[in-house]
Amino acid sequence: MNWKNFLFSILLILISGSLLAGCLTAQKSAKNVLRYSAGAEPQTLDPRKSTGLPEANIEAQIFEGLTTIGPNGQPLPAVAEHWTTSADGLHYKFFLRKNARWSNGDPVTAKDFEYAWKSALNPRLASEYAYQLYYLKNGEAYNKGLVDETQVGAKAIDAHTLEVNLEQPTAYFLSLLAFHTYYPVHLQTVQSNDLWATEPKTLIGNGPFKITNWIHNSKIEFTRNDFYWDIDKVKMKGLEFILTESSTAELAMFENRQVDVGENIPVSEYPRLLNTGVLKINPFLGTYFFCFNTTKPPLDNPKVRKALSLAINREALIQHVTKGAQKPALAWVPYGLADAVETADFRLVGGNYLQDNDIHTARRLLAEAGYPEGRGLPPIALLYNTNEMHKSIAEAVQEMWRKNLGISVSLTNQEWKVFLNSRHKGDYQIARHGWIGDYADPMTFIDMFMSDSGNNDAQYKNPEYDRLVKAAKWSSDPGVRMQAMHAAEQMLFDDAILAPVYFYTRPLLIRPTIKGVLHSVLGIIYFKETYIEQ
Amino acid sequence: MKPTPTAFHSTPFPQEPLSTSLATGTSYWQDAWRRLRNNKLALAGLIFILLITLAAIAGPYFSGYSYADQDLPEANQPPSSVHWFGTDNLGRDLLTRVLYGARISLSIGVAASFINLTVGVLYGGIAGYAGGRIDNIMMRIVDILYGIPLLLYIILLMVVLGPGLLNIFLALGLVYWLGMARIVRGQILAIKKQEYVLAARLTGASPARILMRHLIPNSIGPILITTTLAIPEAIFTEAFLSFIGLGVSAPMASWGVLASEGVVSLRSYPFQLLYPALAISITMLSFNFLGDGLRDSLDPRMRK
Amino acid sequence: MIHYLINRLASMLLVLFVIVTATFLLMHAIPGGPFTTEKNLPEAIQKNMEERYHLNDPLWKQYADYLAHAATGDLGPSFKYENRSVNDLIRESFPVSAELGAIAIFWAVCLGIPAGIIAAVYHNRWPDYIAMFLTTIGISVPGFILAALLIFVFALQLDWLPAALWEGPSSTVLPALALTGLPTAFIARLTRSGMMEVLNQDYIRTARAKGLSQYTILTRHALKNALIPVVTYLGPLIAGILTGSFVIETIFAIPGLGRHFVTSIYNRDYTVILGITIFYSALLVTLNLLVDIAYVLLDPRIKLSEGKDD
Amino acid sequence: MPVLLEVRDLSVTFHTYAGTVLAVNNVNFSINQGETLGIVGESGCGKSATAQAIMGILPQPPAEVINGHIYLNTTELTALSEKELQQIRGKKISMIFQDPMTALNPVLTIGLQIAEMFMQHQHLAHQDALRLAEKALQSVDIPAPKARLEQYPHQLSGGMRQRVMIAMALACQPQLIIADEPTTALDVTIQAQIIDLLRSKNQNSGTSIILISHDLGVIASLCQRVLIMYAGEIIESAQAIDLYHKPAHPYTYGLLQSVPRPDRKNQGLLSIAGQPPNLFSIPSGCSFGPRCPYAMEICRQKPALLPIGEQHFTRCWLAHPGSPNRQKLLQGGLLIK
Repeated sequence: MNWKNFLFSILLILISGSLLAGCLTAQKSAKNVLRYSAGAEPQTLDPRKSTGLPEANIEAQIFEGLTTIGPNGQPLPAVAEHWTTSADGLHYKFFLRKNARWSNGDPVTAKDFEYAWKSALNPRLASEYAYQLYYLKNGEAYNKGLVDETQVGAKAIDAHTLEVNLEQPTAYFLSLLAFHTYYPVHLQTVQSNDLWATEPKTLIGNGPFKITNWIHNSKIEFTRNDFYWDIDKVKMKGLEFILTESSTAELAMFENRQVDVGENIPVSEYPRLLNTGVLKINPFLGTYFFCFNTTKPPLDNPKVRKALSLAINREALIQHVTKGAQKPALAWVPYGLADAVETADFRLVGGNYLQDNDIHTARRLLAEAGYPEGRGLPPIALLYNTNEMHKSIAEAVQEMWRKNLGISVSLTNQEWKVFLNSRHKGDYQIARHGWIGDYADPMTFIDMFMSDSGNNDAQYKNPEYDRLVKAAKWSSDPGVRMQAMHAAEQMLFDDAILAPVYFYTRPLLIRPTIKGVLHSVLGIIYFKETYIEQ
Repeated sequence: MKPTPTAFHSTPFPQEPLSTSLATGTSYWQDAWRRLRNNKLALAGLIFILLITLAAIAGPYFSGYSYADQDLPEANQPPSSVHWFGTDNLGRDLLTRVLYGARISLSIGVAASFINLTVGVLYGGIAGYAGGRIDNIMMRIVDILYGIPLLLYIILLMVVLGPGLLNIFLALGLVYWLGMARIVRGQILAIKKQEYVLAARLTGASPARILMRHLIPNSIGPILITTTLAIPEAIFTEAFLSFIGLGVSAPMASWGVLASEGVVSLRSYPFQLLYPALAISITMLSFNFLGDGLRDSLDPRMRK
Repeated sequence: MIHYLINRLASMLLVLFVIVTATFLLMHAIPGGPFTTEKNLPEAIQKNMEERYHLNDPLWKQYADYLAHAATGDLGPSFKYENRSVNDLIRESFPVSAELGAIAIFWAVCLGIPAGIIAAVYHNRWPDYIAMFLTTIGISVPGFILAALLIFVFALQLDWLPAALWEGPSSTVLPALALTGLPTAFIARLTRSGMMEVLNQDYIRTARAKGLSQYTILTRHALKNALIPVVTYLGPLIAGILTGSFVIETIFAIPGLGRHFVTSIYNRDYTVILGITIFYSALLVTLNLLVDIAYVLLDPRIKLSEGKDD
Repeated sequence: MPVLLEVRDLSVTFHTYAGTVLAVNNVNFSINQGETLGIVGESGCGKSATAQAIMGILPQPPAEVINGHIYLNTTELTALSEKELQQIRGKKISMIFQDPMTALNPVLTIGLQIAEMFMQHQHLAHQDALRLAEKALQSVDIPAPKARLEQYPHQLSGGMRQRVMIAMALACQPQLIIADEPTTALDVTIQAQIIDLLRSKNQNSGTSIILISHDLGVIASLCQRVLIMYAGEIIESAQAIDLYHKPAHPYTYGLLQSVPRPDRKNQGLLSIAGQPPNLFSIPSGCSFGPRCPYAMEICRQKPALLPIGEQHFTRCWLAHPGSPNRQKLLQGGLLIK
């Protein structure tokens, strides 16, 4: 017995063995199965309760609403074959396709929709996104426990006809219907099994794919749903969603051919990836901005706020720091939303409210505010949540303000939830902010700064603004709505409560051979018609 | 050879001059220093640490840039004669940033070793020497501090204190001595039953004296190793604390922060990781070699 | 000894209780709750959710309810992961972290102890320098950089191993290597230091005078004495490494406990935070007890249950 | 009696940070089978280094055997490899150390530490070796030997530990035992027991013994022949009886004077003036010269080892044929005033 040799050989075997095994079994994408890096582990796959984008992306493969979002962001018929709208915009009737099936073969009925919506509003389900259904007549009241569920404005007239009544005319209701909170659920399963959304077996959907395996925090495997009504268009045999939050891991897996599609990669790698043609930049309905706390001196002075906003060089920031082909934001509502005339873009109609890098005016305003060349300005701190990108932007802007206005602003970073807490409570002076639209209408941006809005972190109180927004909300006339919203937006910039920086884009890392991926302006990815070019 | 008779005359035999080195009775410290000097790796480590300290103090004044000076069009430039270490993603001179980072990271390293050497050694020493019930209670407190999630403390500290270098020291001070305490306590349990300790106790030496003069010096090996290994850990914990918001405010950056920023762009701009990582690694190697050298030269048992 | 063990077990329960209490208070003291989101929720919804998760109960009641539940071994449902229990979460992710950790510790012990012995035997000669240099690199290059470099070289350049994910034995190699650097260095240095002290002891000279072979001297006479600091270090190390490293698990997209734990704190997923803390702490105090017992086995002179002889 | 061990021209240096030290300087001696030889000297005189050189267990580095040959019977130990030496150590030559506390491994049982000898040299299995270990303990008069096997060194008294050491040394019936200050750490009654034990082993099994001590009294009670070492050299060698009655070297005389004796109660203890030599700067002539009350002009030259009687040599100019004091030495040594 010689222990020395014995140990040594064990060690050798171990190391060489695992290396060798590594060479042989390094897993690459299987044939006709697409691997997509899907972000964090989903918190739930119950479409009535989920909130995040990673969840929405998974649900978009296994569920389908009455409508779906087309390539240009417009609502297209999905489970609903066609529909009728009343003149006042309050009543809808949806006619479901007869061949829409659940993944277990059951037909998708109007009852499934009715049940899904009403149970999502049920206070006992305590869905975080129930407010997405507040557009339904008495939706909010039921969620607050004020009325019973029969009062809610959704009713299955027969198996394939759904009648919907709204609280108020909602121009963008049809695009809302593509949102996951409006997906149907399989009534029998959901009613009888609280845990249905945690198990692939009971996770019955009506989308192009179905889940066959879910390894928590690791991956979710899908196969084609052969009962799907539009199965002919579905080309992929299966999908694999890899669950990781790490951008470096995602990129490494892409380059190692462990994933084929991804969205979350380090910004510093953008130029190289754009050069090699694997990175595409898609529009995304969101605005990156700095929010001013209008109650904290010296930011209670609109001139100071405006000066700060004007002294940002957005072009330079995008070119050198964010690098994602973003558009400089010189207004609040991003591009890509229809104006009164459907073909016109709200942003193009509204135009810019600022000039980029207008140092001259900025200096003048600062002097007018009583702080010439920044002299005598009380200390200002810029708050951001910890993230490489936010940090770089904050550092760059800090330097611009220093160089252009002679102001020294200090930077503070906080962990995400601490940061949210500070920002919600108004415990900051300037805070980094980003707002992503929930639905394809300017209102998703405009109503944020109403005095009683839960998201009015700027602590902005302007009755005139509230009046304009309410007018837009209560009208079903596109002309009136849009005009009111343009006026409201103008007001935001007169008061300079925020310094917009850029309109978001969404990078998509994708092998050039992969075609037919639909990346919606709301950030949701659809693999329904995806195929791999040979 | 035939000696002459006069050779046998009695004579006072002159004492030859003794060579000075040993005769003067070299002190413990002189002896330790001599041994250290003879350990080439340790000496190299010491010299490097002195150099980098000097560079951290004086370097930024000579680099010609400030750590915050941006030049966006010059972003991500590889090393050149203008920017020796290249530039970062905002066009800042990386050399200057590494030199400034040294100030933060080295002071954190020093703070961490100080905490280890004082709180950790004393706590572990007392627990190990006292033994029995006191040991049990003291070590259970260590278990408790180990068990409570560090991240929670740090977030709370961040909320209460805000960012700043001193707050990092505080955060480190709360937990950075736990490992040392356990190791010292283990060592002391092992050596306190040895004869020389019993002898010291019989001569009436106070417990404090026994601890300081006998037990701790005889645990010097693990103590120094734990200390030198705690330094890099502290430096990277700082990067993590910065992430939570407890660290130094941007645009000032420590080595840990520079390295974690660099690692993200490893594929496109490897030099942005290379220099901070080299600075850290060489410094750590130096600390470790110095630690080993100190261990060899300070350990009373290694003296012959 | 039995008496001592009973005492220790009782104090372990007390330790767990204090840890749970402190963690509970800390986690409620920090800003943000499980349902703090970027888009502020309407009040009605906030209320519905708080009701569902009993967050509107007074804190003491939440605490008492939790303890009552936890005492039965049920760590409760996750706040964030719908309909999943903390027990399930640990059951799924701990084996992954433990497997990875066990591989890393195995390597650290197999590499660290021999390296330390070689370095001590050839003190201040080339084998010493080389062994110490190699193991020091393990600590000088922090885990996340080491991981990035390993991925770069072995996954991207050489394409020998997967860059990430937890799919079969090949995917364990890189994360285990990245994880093993630090403990290897620590173990090697502690072993070297301990061995050097021991090799100067008289009983080693005795062993040589007895005609024992170098190998017997090192393994039988020297190693056991030299291992006390190593064993001390192994206790918390094993607990820490088995329960997973957030950094490594994130970089390699491994579904381990470490990732869950840190994520749960960022999410303020209260039950998960507490559950994993209890699990980790129980593991830790148990291992520390084993370490203390190992002291007695390694060195018969050490007595843990003393108290009267002083 | 045939010669058992012969040491020829042995020189050992130690390399230290402060320089190189000549610890053993050209030492020659031999020991016969069954003989008991004492080596006496102050600490640092090179006696332990000589013993360790014989065993081949000098710590190398810092020590280095720069010259010399050592023969056991006809085997030249200095020419053997480490592996071959391991066959000699413990089996043919054993060693007993000064401090039985530190010389025994504190974390291994007594039983294992003795049994190891049988496992190593007789290739016995663990259980068989333990049975022999029990016998070995019995042979050194340790009570309840079976129970001792399971005990650890710290559970034994100092005397018991030294008996264990002796049991270990005798385990394989070596031809030679080197006892390096075996009694220094023990109290007087135990000392006597240990010496008795060694003597009985010498007489019963004919084992040769080299006893190293700074204590002439201990040497006198056991040894037939004595070497006196000073500053790395042998300065006197003689039959024990001659040495005590006719010390021929002033240093030996000094040593004898410093032994407390009941018949000289009133004189107090005499000690040798001056410091032991600094090994870094050994005087070029007689190394004892600076401390010697008899120093002469010629002592600035190195004295050779000169015969002064049967088997009696001294490294002193006083013994030189040209010295006026030689006759005095021949008659009664320096004891004659």
